[in-house]
Amino acid sequence: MPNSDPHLVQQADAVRLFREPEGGAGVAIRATLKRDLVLLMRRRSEVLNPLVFFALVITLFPIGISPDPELLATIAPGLLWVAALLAALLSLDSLFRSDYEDGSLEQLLLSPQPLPALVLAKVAVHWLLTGLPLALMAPILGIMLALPAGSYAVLALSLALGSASLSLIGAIGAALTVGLSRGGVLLSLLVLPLYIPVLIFGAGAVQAAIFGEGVAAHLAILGALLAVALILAPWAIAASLRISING
Amino acid sequence: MWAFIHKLGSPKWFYGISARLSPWFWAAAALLIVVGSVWGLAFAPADYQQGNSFRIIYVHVPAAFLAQSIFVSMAIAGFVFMVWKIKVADMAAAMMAPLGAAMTFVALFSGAVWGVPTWGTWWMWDARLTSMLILLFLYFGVIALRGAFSSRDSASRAASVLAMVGVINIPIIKYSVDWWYTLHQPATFSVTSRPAMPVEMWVPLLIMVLGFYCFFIAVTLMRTRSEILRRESNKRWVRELAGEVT
Amino acid sequence: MSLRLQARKLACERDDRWLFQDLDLDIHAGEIVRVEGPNGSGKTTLLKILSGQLADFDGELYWNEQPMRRTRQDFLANLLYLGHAPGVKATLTPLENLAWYQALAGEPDDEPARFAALAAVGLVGFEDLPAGQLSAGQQRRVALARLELIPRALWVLDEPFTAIDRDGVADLEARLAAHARRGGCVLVTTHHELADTPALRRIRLGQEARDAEL
Amino acid sequence: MAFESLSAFLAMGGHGPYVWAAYGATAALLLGVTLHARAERRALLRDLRRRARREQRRGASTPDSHQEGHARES
Repeated sequence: MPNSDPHLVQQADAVRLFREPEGGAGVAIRATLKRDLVLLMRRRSEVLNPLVFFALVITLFPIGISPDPELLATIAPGLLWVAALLAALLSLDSLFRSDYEDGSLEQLLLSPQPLPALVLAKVAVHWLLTGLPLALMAPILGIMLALPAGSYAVLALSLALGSASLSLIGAIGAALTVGLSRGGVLLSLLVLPLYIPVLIFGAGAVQAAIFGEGVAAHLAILGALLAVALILAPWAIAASLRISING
Repeated sequence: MWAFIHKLGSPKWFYGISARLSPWFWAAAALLIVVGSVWGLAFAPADYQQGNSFRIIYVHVPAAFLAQSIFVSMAIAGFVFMVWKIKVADMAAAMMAPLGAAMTFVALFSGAVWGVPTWGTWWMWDARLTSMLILLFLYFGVIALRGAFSSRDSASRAASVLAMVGVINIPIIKYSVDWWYTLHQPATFSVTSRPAMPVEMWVPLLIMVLGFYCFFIAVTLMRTRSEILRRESNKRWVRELAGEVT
Repeated sequence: MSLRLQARKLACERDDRWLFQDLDLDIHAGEIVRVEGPNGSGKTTLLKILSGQLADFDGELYWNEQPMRRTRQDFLANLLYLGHAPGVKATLTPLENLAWYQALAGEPDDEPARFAALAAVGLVGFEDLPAGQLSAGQQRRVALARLELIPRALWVLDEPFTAIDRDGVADLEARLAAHARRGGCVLVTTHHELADTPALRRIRLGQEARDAEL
Repeated sequence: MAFESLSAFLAMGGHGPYVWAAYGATAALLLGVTLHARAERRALLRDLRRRARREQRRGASTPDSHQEGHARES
């Protein structure tokens, strides 16, 4: 054994070198949340671009169809939901991309902490700075599309709930395509079909609110979709990241 | 002439001259805006058709003017930067974009608020408001493009090109939106298009417009000075300046 | 407590070409193992396999005499891996970068330790500048500060000398030797010639690959 | 003067909320822009000073830190 003169101090060091696997998952999750929040706040355009995209897409419809408020009112719930969904999708590509490029993703994967919990933290930040702002902005765009009164709160609430599912599902696609240099379009192809159930019940909730029907059922289903996504998606994202890094 | 342009282009010289100019513009802006607002709010007569909601014109129109002028100034600054490589022009252009977006927002917001008593709704796809909204998106595009580059030089050139493209596009957008609007809704009542105004109405408006322009110049000078400090922080004179301030 | 990383009959195939076959490794505490070989001989792949990142290979890995599959958690808690990319966020300051790594490693939050680690790699005065404003070599030093900050027994370093100046290279080499002396273990690929010490062992890759092609 | 009383002035003939909302938002934005420009300038000057200090510190401490690094290892 080439290990020579063990000094007293060095022995103390050596004891500190070897570690049992230990807790600290909470610390790691909190640090990841904080780091991603700081990162996104420093690159504010990444937060603002999806919002501007949302507003811009909404603007195109009256110009392309008609500025007639009555016509716009009938298509507004679907339009708002589709545009918000596309805006959320647009921001997904960057979710793991920069971490992959600068090597922090492999460090994340090699951490002794539970990977699903860490990626859940990343997705939570994504929702907080994309899905939630989209949901809060939607009522303003609703005004512009002459969305009937009484459905604004439901619109924001359904988007807030639904976009959380969208972030979770989309992150699976983002994780699968992170290793590909031109993953953007492929990501949409993978993810959009999976978004359809959320779209159906989200836009449905707003329609129900307009017609004065109960919205509880729609929102409950959105909540159920979110619960399922919360339980399953983190593991799927973690597994997808492992596959991408291996490639 | 050339010597003058290059002197103007030197950040150090600009830093000094703008320090002397900007207090005047701040004072003029404050004075004109206060006088204009008080006049417009309290002394100008109410409109025979719209009543007192018409007073919103004294913030809506100056903001709308400024929103368009700032985009044009930004494009001119971009052109100067591209042709004569004058860095101060680019710094000023970078600082104008957020202010322009803010002014566009003010114009949109005051237009929307004005819409409630006039049309009974917060928003109409009225030709003017629609072009204003598109202008807001153009501003966002310029700001986002500038932020997207990691190299400052490419960011400056890209933003300059986009501003110039945008300024060529603005009239085209305006006319096409006008055409689109008349196609769908034969000329109804538009918020600001109106017959000739009496003197007691347009004088305060003129004062407000001038005040807003002074404000624009004052803010741009001040922020350009900050931007000079940011970009030239390695230059000797900036370091000496920082030393003096301590 | 001992440290032992073993590989039996390791083989890896990429694009219909065997990078290496029948590779047996036995790495102990106190060793510096330099993986050598020409470009494309699979040095990085071997390090990725040995650090548990790649699953696409034949053979078996053992950590402290246990199959890796069962001791992965324990293995990761003792591993410090530095890849080709430094893993340093350009928009975060060196301090913030290290804070995340500290938390990720399950270490308690310790600001003075981060300052000390950055000082040890010669980054005094750069602690709160965005890392994007640092040079490539300085960014690499931020990554190397993790060696100082996070006590781990097994270091797996892929080209750690890249972009580092001469003083930094000497520092790092001394740091590797010190780590081996303390009972740690270093697995490294580098084009930089390491000084011969009793602790240094070399593994040569690429011979098989070339023979197979001929 | 277009109004008889202060209350009439505030009411704006029933359009008070709209007029005051428009003016209020405009005033808030102008003020916000001004304050932001001022805060930005102050922050920059502060940074410049801090940087000057840091450079002094770096100039003084670089050789020390190297020695410190070696001491830690040996």
